[in-house]
Amino acid sequence: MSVSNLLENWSQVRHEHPVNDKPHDPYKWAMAIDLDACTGCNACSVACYAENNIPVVGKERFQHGQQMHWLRVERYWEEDSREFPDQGFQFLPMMCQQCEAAPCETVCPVAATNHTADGLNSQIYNRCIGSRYCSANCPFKVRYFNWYDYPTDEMVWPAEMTQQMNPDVSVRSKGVMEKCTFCVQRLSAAKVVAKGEGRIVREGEVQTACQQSCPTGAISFGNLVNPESRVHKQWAAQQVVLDADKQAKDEKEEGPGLRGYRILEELRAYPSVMYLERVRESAV
Amino acid sequence: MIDSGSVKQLAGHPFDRRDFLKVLGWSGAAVALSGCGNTSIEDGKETVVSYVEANDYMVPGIGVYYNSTCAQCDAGCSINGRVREGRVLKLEGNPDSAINKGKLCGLGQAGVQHHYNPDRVREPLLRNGNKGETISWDKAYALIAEKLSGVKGEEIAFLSGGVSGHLKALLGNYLDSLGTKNHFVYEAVAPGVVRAANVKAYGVEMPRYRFDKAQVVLSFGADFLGSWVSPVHFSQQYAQFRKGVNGQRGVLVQVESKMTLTGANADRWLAVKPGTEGVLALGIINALGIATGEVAELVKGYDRARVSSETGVAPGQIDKIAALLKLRSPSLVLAGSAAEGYAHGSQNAAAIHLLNQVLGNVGKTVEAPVSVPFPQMAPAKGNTAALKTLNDGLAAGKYKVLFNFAANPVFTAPGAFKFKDNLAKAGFKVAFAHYLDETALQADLVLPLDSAMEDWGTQVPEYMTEGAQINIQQPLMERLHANTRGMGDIVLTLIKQRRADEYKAFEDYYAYLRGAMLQNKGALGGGGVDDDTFWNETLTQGIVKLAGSTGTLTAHAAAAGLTLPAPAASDEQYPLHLIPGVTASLRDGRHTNQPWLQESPDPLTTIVWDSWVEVHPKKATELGIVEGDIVEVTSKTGSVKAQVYLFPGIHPEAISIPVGRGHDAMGRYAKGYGVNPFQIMDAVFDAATGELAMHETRVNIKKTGQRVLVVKDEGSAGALQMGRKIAARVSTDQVDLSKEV
Amino acid sequence: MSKRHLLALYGNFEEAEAVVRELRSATIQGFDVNDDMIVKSPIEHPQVEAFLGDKPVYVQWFTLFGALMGGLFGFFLISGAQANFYMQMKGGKPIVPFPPNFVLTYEMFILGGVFITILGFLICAGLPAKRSPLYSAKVSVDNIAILVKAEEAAISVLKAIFTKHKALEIQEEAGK
Amino acid sequence: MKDIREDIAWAKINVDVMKSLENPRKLYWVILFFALMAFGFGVGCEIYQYQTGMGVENVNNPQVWGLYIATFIFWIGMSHSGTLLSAILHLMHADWRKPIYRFAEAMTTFSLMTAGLFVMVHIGRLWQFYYSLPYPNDRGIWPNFQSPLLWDAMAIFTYLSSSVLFLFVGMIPDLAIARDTMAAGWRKKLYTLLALGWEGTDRQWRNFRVTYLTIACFLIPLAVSVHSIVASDFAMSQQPGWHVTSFPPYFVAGALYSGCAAIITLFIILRYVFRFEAYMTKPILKKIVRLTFAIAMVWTYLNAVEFASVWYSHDEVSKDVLIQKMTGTYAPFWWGMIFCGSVVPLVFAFKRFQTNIPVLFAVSLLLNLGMWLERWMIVAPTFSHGYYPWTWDHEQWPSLVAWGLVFASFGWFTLLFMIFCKVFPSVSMYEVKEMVYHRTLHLKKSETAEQGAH
Amino acid sequence: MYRFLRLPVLLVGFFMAASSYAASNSQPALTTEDALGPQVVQPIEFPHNRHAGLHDASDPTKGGMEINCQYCHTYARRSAVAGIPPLQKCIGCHQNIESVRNKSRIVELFKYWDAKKAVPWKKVHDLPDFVRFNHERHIKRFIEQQDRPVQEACGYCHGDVKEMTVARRQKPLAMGWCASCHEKDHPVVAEGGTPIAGQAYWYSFQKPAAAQDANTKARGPNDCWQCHK
Repeated sequence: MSVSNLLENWSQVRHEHPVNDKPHDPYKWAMAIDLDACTGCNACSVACYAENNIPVVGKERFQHGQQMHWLRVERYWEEDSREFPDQGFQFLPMMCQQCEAAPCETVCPVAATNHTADGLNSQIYNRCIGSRYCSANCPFKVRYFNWYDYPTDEMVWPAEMTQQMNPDVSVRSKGVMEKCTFCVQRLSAAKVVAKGEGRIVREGEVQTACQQSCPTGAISFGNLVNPESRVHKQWAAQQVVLDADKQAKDEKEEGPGLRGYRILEELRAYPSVMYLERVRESAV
Repeated sequence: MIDSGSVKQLAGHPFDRRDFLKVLGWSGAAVALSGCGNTSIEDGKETVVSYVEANDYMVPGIGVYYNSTCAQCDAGCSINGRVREGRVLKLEGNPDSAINKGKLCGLGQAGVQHHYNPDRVREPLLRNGNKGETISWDKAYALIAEKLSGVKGEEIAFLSGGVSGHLKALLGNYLDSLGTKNHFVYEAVAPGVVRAANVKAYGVEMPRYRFDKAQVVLSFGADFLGSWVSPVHFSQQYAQFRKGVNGQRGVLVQVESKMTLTGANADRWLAVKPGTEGVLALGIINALGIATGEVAELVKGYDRARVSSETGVAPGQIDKIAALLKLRSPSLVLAGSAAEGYAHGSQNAAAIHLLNQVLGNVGKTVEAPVSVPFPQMAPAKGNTAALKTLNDGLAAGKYKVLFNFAANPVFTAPGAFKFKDNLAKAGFKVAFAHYLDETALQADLVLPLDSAMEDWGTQVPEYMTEGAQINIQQPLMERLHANTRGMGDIVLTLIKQRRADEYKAFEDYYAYLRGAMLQNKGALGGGGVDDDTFWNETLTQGIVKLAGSTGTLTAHAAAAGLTLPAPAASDEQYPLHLIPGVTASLRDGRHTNQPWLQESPDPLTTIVWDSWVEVHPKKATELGIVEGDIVEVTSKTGSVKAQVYLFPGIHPEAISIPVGRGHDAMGRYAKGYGVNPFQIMDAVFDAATGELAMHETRVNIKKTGQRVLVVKDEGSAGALQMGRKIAARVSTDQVDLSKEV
Repeated sequence: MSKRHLLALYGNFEEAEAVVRELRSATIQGFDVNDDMIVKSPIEHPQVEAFLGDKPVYVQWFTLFGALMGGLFGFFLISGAQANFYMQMKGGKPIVPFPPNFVLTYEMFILGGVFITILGFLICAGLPAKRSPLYSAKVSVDNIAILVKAEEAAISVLKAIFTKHKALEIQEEAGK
Repeated sequence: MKDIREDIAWAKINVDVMKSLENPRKLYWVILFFALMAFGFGVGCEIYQYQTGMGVENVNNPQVWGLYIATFIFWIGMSHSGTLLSAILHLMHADWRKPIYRFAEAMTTFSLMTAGLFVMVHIGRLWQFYYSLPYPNDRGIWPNFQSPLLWDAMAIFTYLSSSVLFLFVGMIPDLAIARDTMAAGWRKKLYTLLALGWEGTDRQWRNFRVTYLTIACFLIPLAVSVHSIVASDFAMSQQPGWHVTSFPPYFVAGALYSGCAAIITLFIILRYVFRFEAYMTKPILKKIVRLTFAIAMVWTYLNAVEFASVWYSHDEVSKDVLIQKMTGTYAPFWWGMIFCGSVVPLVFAFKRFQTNIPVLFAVSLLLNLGMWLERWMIVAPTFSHGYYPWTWDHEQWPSLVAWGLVFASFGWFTLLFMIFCKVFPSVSMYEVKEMVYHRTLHLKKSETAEQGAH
Repeated sequence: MYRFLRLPVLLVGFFMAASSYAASNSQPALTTEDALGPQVVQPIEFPHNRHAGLHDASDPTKGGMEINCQYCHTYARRSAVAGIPPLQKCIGCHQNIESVRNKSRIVELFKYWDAKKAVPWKKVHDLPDFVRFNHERHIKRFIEQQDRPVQEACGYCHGDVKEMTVARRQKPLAMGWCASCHEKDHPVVAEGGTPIAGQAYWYSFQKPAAAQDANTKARGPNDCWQCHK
């Protein structure tokens, strides 16, 4: 009874969710990625392919920019016209930032992408009609559209290869948008176990596929509202606040001496992924 | 017979897992196809997955994990395979392994695509003209016996990649039974020269490196984060090294002519003129000014000005590095493939080792290795010198029967070897193969192998940490194709042809393996437990950890005999060095047909599915080349055509083409993508070891006038962030790392 | 009392006006000028309304009603749907947000207005209508028609008036 | 020259217009044939796309919108001038609109229908389109009312249904004429049905007038809201180059502009095909041309304003997008748009071209091309130059299928429009009569006044 | 005036009625409530009524044996997937029940057993592939924590199986139907203060303190990702 629900809960449904006045409890999944530890080896990306049934599109479609990597490793070198990138490259694993005020959510005409109680940006494949507005409005461009029907494509999923598919993750057919889910199937499984035992998910109990594979442990993932979690400690140590478009630490004149930052923070999307700046030795 | 698996949560419970490994009702298993499969409530359309008999732990919908060993490279990472409804879904690292500690690289994870690859060989094939004819295994074995009869031992050759463990022992026995000593262990990209140089300098082939203890790492072209020796392990040490102690972050300086993944992560990346790594090492010793005696004498001539002009490194930079090395100790100096890939590679490596010794790192960050107490199981290390010997033998028509296992020399031998032509001179060629690769296509008999996810085995890694270990490889699922066989089983059958009595007790390789392990139970740490418990425990762990025997480390790098040649004169006709790029995911090209690896962008260039020629932008401007131009790269041996990628991470006097692509066989995901730089490689060898000098090939490049769009992940902004704060960087003096979590 | 219809056609507007004026002023037994006379014209003549006297038009009340109902319905449908069990939450936004709902309310306001106006028009203009017993296609060309209905007794009087004003044509309903 | 001759007989008006329902010139059939061919090609493309996936449009992951959205805006925009002529000018009592507003209103309706098709063509899972409709269902969920796309759907539905009703209501008296004149047959039955028994009684006319006026009043804010909502699809997002305050007026101006240009094109075609020279006169054409010129200048101004506002804002990212438009991948198209949209209409400033039909025809086509390019330049450059440089400018050029569907949409529109003009009177007969009548009255009055002065 | 009663008026009335109904009733009535799904033909006609039905004291050959659902469907409480009991389970009992040994379906059963072949049972309650329904959670919630009778709890979705021979779908299993239960007020804590639904979600308008109160009621989880994968 929606109208009665509306009238009953009028003041609540006028609150902004989930930032400010509705804090997360008991979960808020978040990440911290240490760019100084990231070596750009691509293990996370492959793990993501394996875990999430991501199609390999092949050369021609990759050329058309139709690749599907939910997690891409970007590399930069801004060398100001120096002859060599003599301070190395900078690698950056980029996946859905699970924004708290996600620009993609508001624009989907069929509400296929919504905010969850755990602070994730859910993408419901079977609800998607493929208007692609979410991707158009994503500042990070981390949403990937199924331009072709990959499950029926012999080059992409030959019969033998389909046996590798993860049964916990939908295989997306043509015409739907997809993106990184923070391995929500693993989160659900962990929550089911925890719920059965009447507790919340413990730190370290659940890992995302990328985090699990990362040889240098650059990716940490966990429950931001759990003070025991590494992610919580990292965010706290770096003084990065979730629902802020400017961090107080950056306002200080002498510089914070901290390296936590979020990408395109000024857009007020409140990403759930904090990056730690890559460090370079000043002595050489 | 009880053989038991290794279920994480059910350790130690013996059970019959055959049924579990069986693929169950795949068509009905719950892979969800949104919009494609079942999209509404359906009744009575699908069949439920059900068992005849089920053990307690077999619960539909819940994955079980088995421990095994990654076979994608020789590093010996332990893996943890997730199995559901009888299918292996995903490979993860085994947290109990000291080598990879629960982590796994992209190459390792792609192992499932090796297993499920649609282009695997499924039946034994016998050459009939240009076609392979399916024959039965019995026939195949009989044929081998027939071909071997009356052939002298020296007329038989066995070519293989690196092997270790019980397979190596069994194989050794088989070769023994054939009376041949011609076991050629060949790896296309292996640190052969460094091993030899290590023996000279440290007394061991491969010491244990302690990146985590070092404060400075000075690496001469060792791509330890990408493809060198044991990258997953080194990456973990690297992470600790970066974190440092009390916020004192480790500093990485990489010296090489073509940037590797490690170079891309360096605090300072120095592009030296190809082949002058040794000169720079001596220059740094000189700049350190702490050397005495004959070392000081040796480096005396290598003053700043000379070193700078020979290597192209700015004099100030040499001083800075020397100062840093002096200030922060211990450090670690490594010689890698960039240093060893020249005719004077051994000299380069010796110079670099000398620097390490001068800095006093030996014993601190270079430690004595540990080896397994069973020499017959220790890894047979592949190198390229073996291939040369084989090739010479083939050219002379010495061999009547040639076996080939886990090597693809037709693809990886330098073009100058003309290996394919020489191979044709061998009488009868047997290939044990997963795929019809280039070498298998030349064979007379192709025997299909089980994948690493179907086969039993043991493996001893070349590079071990925290004591010695024997890795167990066990099936994660039932055979995908009924007519493939494990290599161990094949060798066992073959050896039974020769020494039936000795081996008749072993029904199959599994029985052999189990017997052999149980025989040495005491030495393997299983003293005092009964056989089954020990065996189950072993399989559950996937690793047998041993104390092992520690080698002795010496520090006798010496100046004596160290002479670096004068910088090579410029070659008018072939002005550029060709540096074959070894990437972390493709290595020597044996896994190119795994689509995840093909579609993983190369970390440095972000190119996928294709080969490229890395050209420095300065050089490109000189030659009038832009990105996407197809150029013809010509060496004395041959030429290839490939697209150009302008890349600042390469010395202007060099170009680089990655190895691994350019297959003309190996199935749908490998064939026809890219070019194979091995084809144009000259046959130049390291003077001291006879190893192939991979970086010595000189080439020239010519525009062909064609241009293509480079298929890559980066956009038109390339590596620029256009003023946005995306991948940010901070220098150490602006940040306090000590307080970090 | 049965009434018969009579239709007269006029070529121009002044003649028709004169006829109407005369019919108004005359008192004819069995003919009520307000109820029994209909003027048909090929175009919308403002004068017709002028000489027929002010007749009220109610369409705008439909408009008002429709627009308000459309707006209210729109707003409550949307807000109610947003507040239902599956609150399809958008990060950083209230569950029932005003700005987007106003846009839709606005559209529904117009939609309701237009639809109900048309409905009102159909009701007020009596459309779809039964065709009147006497009709000439010339009305749709350029003639103005005056259709009267009267008792038998008045027919001849009316006919006379029509003829007097030079009716181009007079049609008569057959007697019953 | 007069807008229309006052001495034209009313009966002749009926005859001339009714003739258009019977026997147009041969060119009509030629146009119809080509329209049908184009449409058929598009149907083929759509079937292929439906079967294969949206990838055949050759758009890619960061650049998810392509020609379809651009063309969608184009068609929505084109619809606006119909409303301008039929509603705004109606309220202004500009009676020169009367001979031409009917086809303009039909253009509104059909271009909206074409635009609606592009929504279908664009979405990835057409078979699930019903998810976007707000109706109570067994899934217990609703579409997302926060999405500008849903506003779009709502606005277009409102606009389309209102326009159809407006068109129909305005046509009732003419349908009665057609009913009265047409010889017996299916068409007579059709007209009889649609005329709803209209006989031109005083009561009917009275209510008709109020209704027509009221709907005209609704249509004006509606039309403005429709295109500003389409602008919201872009302006409500936070992408650089889209998140622009001036977008709604810019879109509305662009819409009126392209609509007027289309009216000129169709004016010229109809005038020839249906021999409407006496009604669609050159003076009327001149008035539209002048109106178009004025709107062209407004549009040019708003274009400049967009640059100015970004320039003042110091928003580097938006600035980048604008600079990229002028100098990057899309530069030829952007300059083409400026040329077609701002330079070409200067021809209208010359009196001798204002009634030169071949010139006007060519110019109006160029204007439409320019306006189509404008829509493309709104959609595409942001994708290739957005916030995230890593995803800039992947190779993306519309495929044959995409072009085919765009091309086909013109066929589809022409097909509908031409069939409409053949089936229904495309010149409003009763209103032309009114126009003639009022002008005669006016003439008489001024003659009388002249005589009085003597 | 009669004209005002014509079609247009009816249309308005209909429109108003329909809209007010739709506006007040956003959870639509289900057209298929408690309608039976299609009859599925199984390889063996398994009589659920005989196994799970009520015991008939007067005639033990007729009534059921009141076997707990979970005796056979043992995976349901341990996994998201209910699965089907292994053949071993059937044989385990039936090898000792000589009286029915010669019935055709038991003969058939033993044929499978002898061939060591799994019985190809057909799925009866087959949700779409993109839906994740967790049996374990529902059993924990209703049977273990709230102590409801097993057949009642299973019956919420599976209907009155004890009355059936071969199981047949009795509930619509459509999304709106699932939601109609999830939106009901369920107690947040069981007796003894163990939280049942985990926690009061912040969006369900519960104050954190109230989550400890035995009288507090909460909705079932309503995130999209709760059930969709």
